[in-house]
Amino acid sequence: MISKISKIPKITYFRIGAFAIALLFIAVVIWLSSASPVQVAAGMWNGAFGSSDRFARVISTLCPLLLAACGLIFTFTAGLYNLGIEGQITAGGIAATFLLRAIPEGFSPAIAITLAILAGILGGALWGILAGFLNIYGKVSEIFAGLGMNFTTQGLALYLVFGPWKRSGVASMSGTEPFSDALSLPNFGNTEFSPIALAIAIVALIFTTVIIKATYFGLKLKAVGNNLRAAYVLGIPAIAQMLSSFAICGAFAGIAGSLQVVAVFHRLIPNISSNLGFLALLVVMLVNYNPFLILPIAFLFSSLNVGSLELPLSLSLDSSLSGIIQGALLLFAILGEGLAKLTKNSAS
Amino acid sequence: MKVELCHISKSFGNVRANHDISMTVEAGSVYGILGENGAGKSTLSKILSGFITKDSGRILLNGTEVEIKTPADAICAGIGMLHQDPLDFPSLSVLDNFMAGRSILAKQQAKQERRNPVKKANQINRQQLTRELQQLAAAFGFDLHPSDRLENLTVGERQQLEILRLLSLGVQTLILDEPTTGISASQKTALFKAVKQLASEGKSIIFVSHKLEDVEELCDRLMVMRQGEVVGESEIKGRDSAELAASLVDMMFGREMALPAKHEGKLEESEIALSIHDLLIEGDRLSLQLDKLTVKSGEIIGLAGLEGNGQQLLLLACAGLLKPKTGTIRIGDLDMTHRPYRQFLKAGIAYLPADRLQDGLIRGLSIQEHFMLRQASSISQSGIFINWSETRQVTHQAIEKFNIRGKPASKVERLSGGNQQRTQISLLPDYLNLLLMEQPTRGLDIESSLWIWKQMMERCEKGMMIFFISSDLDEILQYSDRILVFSGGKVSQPMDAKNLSVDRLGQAIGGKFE
Amino acid sequence: MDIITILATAIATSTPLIFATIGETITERAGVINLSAEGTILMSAMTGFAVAKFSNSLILGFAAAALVGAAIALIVAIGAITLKQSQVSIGFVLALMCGDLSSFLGNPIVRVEGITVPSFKIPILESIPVLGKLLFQSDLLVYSSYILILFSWFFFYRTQGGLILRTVGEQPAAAFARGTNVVKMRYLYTLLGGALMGIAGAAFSLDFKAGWSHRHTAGYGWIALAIVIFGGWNPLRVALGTYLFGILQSLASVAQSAIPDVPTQVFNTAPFVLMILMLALTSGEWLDRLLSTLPRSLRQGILSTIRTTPPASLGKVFDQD
Amino acid sequence: NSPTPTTPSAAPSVSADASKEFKSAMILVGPKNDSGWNQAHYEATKYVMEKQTGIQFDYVDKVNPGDRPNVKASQVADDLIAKGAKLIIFNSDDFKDDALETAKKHPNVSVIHSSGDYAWKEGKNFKNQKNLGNVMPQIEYGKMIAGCSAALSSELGKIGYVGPLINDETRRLASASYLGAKYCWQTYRKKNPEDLKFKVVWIGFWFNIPGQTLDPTKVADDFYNNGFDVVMSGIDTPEVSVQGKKAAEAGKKVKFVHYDLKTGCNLAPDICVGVPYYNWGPAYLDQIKKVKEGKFTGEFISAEPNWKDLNNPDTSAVGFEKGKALTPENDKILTEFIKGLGDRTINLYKGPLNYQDGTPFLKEGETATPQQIWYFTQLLQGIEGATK
Ligand SMILES: Nc1ncnc2c1ncn2[C@@H]1O[C@H](COP(=O)(O)OP(=O)(O)OP(=O)(O)O)[C@@H](O)[C@H]1O
Ligand SMILES: Nc1ncnc2c1ncn2[C@@H]1O[C@H](COP(=O)(O)OP(=O)(O)OP(=O)(O)O)[C@@H](O)[C@H]1O
Ligand SMILES: [Mg+2]
Ligand SMILES: [Mg+2]
Repeated sequence: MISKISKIPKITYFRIGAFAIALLFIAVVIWLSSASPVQVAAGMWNGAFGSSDRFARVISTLCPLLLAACGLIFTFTAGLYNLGIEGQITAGGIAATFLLRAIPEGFSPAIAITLAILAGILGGALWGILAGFLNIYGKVSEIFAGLGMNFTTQGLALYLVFGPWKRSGVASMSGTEPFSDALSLPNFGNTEFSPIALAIAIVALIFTTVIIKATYFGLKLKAVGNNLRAAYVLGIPAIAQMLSSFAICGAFAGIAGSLQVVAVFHRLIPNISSNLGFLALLVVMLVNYNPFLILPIAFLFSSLNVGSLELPLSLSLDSSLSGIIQGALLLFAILGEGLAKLTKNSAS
Repeated sequence: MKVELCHISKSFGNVRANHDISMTVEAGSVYGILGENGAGKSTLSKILSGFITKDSGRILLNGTEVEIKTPADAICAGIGMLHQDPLDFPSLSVLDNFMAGRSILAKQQAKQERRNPVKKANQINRQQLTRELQQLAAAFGFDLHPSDRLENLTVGERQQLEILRLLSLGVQTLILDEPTTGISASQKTALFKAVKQLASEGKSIIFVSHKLEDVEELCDRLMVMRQGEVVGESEIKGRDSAELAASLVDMMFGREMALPAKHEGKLEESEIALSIHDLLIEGDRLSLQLDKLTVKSGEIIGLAGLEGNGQQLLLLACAGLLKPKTGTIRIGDLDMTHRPYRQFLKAGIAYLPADRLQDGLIRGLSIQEHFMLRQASSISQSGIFINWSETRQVTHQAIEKFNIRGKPASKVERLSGGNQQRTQISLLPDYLNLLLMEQPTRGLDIESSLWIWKQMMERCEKGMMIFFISSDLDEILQYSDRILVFSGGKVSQPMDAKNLSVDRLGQAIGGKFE
Repeated sequence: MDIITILATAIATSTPLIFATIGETITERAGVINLSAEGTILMSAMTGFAVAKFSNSLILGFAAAALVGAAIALIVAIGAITLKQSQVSIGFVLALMCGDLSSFLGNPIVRVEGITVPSFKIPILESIPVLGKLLFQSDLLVYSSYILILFSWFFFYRTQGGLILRTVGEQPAAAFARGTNVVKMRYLYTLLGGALMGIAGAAFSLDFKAGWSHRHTAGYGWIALAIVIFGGWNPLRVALGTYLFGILQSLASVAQSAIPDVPTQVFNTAPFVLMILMLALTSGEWLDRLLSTLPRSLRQGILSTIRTTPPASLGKVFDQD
Repeated sequence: NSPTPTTPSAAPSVSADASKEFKSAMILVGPKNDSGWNQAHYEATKYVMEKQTGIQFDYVDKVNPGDRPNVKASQVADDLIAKGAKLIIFNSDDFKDDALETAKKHPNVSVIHSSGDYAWKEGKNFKNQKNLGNVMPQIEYGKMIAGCSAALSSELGKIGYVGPLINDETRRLASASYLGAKYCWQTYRKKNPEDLKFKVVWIGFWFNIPGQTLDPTKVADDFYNNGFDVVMSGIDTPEVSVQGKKAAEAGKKVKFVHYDLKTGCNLAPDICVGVPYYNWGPAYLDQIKKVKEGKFTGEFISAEPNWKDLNNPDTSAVGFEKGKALTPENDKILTEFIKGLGDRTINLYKGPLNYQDGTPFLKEGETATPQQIWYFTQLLQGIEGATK
């Protein structure tokens, strides 16, 4: 019996412990706002899975989240902390909107939407490459370059929504003139679930997993991320690898942005990225850059996001609780990991 | 101040850096510590200066035992150390560097003397310190300007500043860890003058070096270390220079390694395959100048010298990893000088770094993944997807052939140093024109070393050239056809290995090659 | 609107950010990036306001905010210094999580009345012709921010403690060799920076925004991080950058009637574009190439004034055994 | 999946006899306690529930992309409808697409969009959606009174106006304020309209969204510090009053006119000139009754003030609450002005009036039609500030 237990790696205990402490922390926070954790859990469950409408919404949030997370897998594998993902999503959304606005009326919607997504890819990838250039040639840390570019992109979106692309007579946060119904991705029944968007996201996830796990490209990326110098000495074109990881991440983010336009909002709104990029960063850090775990965690996070809307509805609580849960899970996971390493080192 | 170290031991994991070391330094004397790379000299010095904590042993100052746990303790006890690699703040000014750490010491001292620590710390004043620095510099004939930024100074000047700083702290014991490695001849003269002056004032100096002539010139007594242990101790005054040098070389490098079979190449008729002209390479600390070198195919060139004297610069330049300032490097008819690194790889040049996990192998990747990477970066890369079965097979073969203790899935950082080196070697491309190796057999047992050299020599028979750096003189003498000796960025004429003795080579490395 | 008034408003309203940017500068100078600024400011703004309101004491409010800031910084310090995890990850998570926490816990005190820092004109100084109006007609918090700027500059470059702080972020190993307890110093300055960031939060909710609402100060934390880089980790330059940001914001409303074609929101982004350009210009090799035609002495002068280098060990783990 | 939601048993706002109650719900763009627009709406829900038993009036607040990224008002409406709501009220101009979408998606549910014009047959954007109605009180008259009170109270003749975003509605309100101010400046204070400075700064949205709008705190500060001694709020949140209070405490002689909420003066009563406010309760109650009786037809309701008793909570859709900073003599004058507006002896929408760029809005003697008032394409001449 004892020998059996000792076979479980020590780190597992730390992970379980971290998870338990995170739950405890969340319970305390809920209790501080004089609510019952059980009610909150039930409410959120109901909020996410209580009706087909809501479940559809979980899926429709899941799609861009998956795409952004897939993109981030590439940059994290290359050892880069792409905080600019929000901006890359926005850039994709702007590019897609640009294309849909430019397309003449009466154009085949299927082709128009396809082109819009392609434009999103292009826009996001360009934005990613720009961050890469700043990082590699400008020596600006990708963290701050990304952060700065997020705000800049936000400014661009605002400029467009309030300036050249504003609705006649109106200029508001509600965005540009909505596109005609034909120009949106078909939904499943009367819900917000777009099977095509989901298909794209799943394909992206499979693509990412295959590239990272089974191709020379993915391996080279990992080599660059783990030891830039040695990878270079071994003959791997390190700069090209880094730039392409930025470009791929941007491209995925761009798809996410264009889906936000063609499948969710049907227009450009200033906050088109909707914090999904940051959320994806949390997802990817929590799964420790392992593509196989992205789907369940992204699903959990998207359920939390959607489910939390029930809190103000039925419990008069603020829906920001979902962010607290997501953050706490990751924070304690990181601290637990560190503690595990520390005890291991001091033991040896 | 009389310094006594008694039975000091220190291990890093499996490495026994210091083992049961005892020594005594009389007040007013200069005590030399000699030893090959990795002998444990710096470790001993750092223990005395509180930078690392000893595992066991005692330290006595003027006969009383002291507890030295941190650098602050050491400075309070009057011990200061000039580190081997400059340990200062390049982005700060000379004056700031001079001042840094002073208040901590003041507080510590005040605590010991039970005075108000804040008052003492506040007594430090910029003008006053500027004056003190200038006076000290003048007294030793150093030319230092308080407002200069440190990064604009030479290594020698930085050392001078550090010494002045330590002296102004009232240090009675001064440890100098290889202070002569990166400095000019005139700076060395100034340094020696200062050291002698300090000794005459009654301070004790510990002088760590590899250089025989420096030790001879400066020290009153010395000890020689090898592999963490003391292998000899000797008085210097009054001994014959040549006889002393011979015995020291003998102690430093040891002779117990069995000599493997000598290389028997027929080099006379092969054509010149590598030529270097008017090369000037600028490194961080020193620049290397090499007027002319031609190498025939199949030839093995040993680069001898103590670490940090320019060997690595030449190696990196030949590998394409460092752009020379001037000069040309040609492989056959191909002028490689300004080509990108990948072209060097294509031209059949490979580099085998000494720091395996830093420059050669990738932490977090398995042996098999390294073979996949080799596959990916080779010119004949086949397809996008990883060919698992093929690479597994290749990896298995390599593990068997190179006798690597590990599985294909073992992460390289889990391998022992020797097996990491075997992995590095096993990853070399099959066909090479020039192989550049740093410390090729460091950490390997004799049998594996022989085996590796056998492999290398077979390759040389087919025309591959080798440049290699080794701190093991026997290895250099044994396998080189010709030897270049490096000292302070200068390179000796190529010496024929056949006509060279260990003694002669040792002396050349000590700087006596003209 | 006259320039002096605009500048005066900009300077006064930049005060909370001054506390945040100087705080972050101190932390980063010690070699630690506290990326949690955004969450820290929100959380401490909320707590500071709540405590001040219910205790009816401004001092307690500010103290509570400083405490919250230091507590969040403590998590960063434990994670980054002791547990040796990525500073960026921990800071980023905290930035997001504490923001949400402030919304969630602060729900009951949204837009309720509370107390604010009373205005206070400095008797003699206020009547100095231009300067008086520019600097000395606000409140004690604003004046203490001036003192903070000057003091931190003095501390950095004129005291032993400041020298130690800089050496710890520059070359911790060398600092250690000179007797500094690097780990202790890093903890100290991370907590101090966090506390100042907390005061920044309270400065919003107890003075400049006089109250609390959801995401009331959102964005300012990220801006603070950007300004620290823009200011090259030098308190005076950082303060200048902070004021520049404030002025840009004021100009946005002026520009609305002056150049009506540019949506005013675009001005909100200007500081970031500036920051990126500044960074790219000063850290890349472009500047060298640009200036390569100038004579050497001139070039050196320009480079040393424009170029900023981060503390050499910023974000790196130090192993002190 | 089952389309009927399972409500957690102990949820507080869903009462036990939920089935008997008529359920309506409101979607608020900002926080319910913003001391402004949203609070006025939120209080209307309480008014309705007080006046009429058997009505459950739910709400969801902060439905905007800053506070709830990736949440659309139409989604929230779907949720509320799934919980049984028979009437959905969208309270912001920004929700016009969501209101229409919801009305189309749920033909059996009545939808009211407060401030839009989709139900206005004579309007420009009529959508002919039977279950979608509009409610909008004629706040322009409240704004005229507010403008007048500001002009009466301003010693320097410098009035600042913190505007939200720029559209027909906000131009209408800013212009109405200016018309009131100009009239009273000229008529009662006997001064030259040229000497009246009336400046608008738009923050970009109805309330502050950091990083996306101008910070109203700062805009208000700028006004107070630059000699504007009366500042009018046109946004949902109380920055103008909060900053005014601070400026007054610092010794500046400043006053402000609030907006939206009857109790709006409370944050800084001593310097409050007054507040034009919405009284949504009666109109909503009326509509709810119609829905219950099946008589909801999706009208465009331009709810009027009760000129006889302007502050009557049950009959007047628009009111003006006078503040402490209104002097007794100004109070008298203002009362006279209100009377004039009520009996139509004062009609400020009467030519000649020019737009800001000099093109005529109303010719000599011409009176504005409801359409002209509703679709205000520019600010009026005399107002300083961006018009587009
Ligand atoms: N911090 C450390 N961690 C692990 N091993 C170490 C550490 N410092 C030194 N060693 C090992 O201890 C041994 C002695 O090193 P030390 O630096 O004392 O040698 P040295 O005599 O100064 O050599 P050199 O002449 O190259 O400076 C070496 O094998 C070295 O690799
Ligand atoms: N890639 C490089 N770029 C710039 N300078 C270098 C590079 N590699 C080495 N140097 C510098 O050149 C000097 C001489 O290097 P050398 O060839 O003697 O290396 P080494 O003997 O292996 O020394 P080390 O102990 O630093 O590894 C060293 O001071 C080193 O800092
Ligand atoms: Mg050494
Ligand atoms: Mg070396």
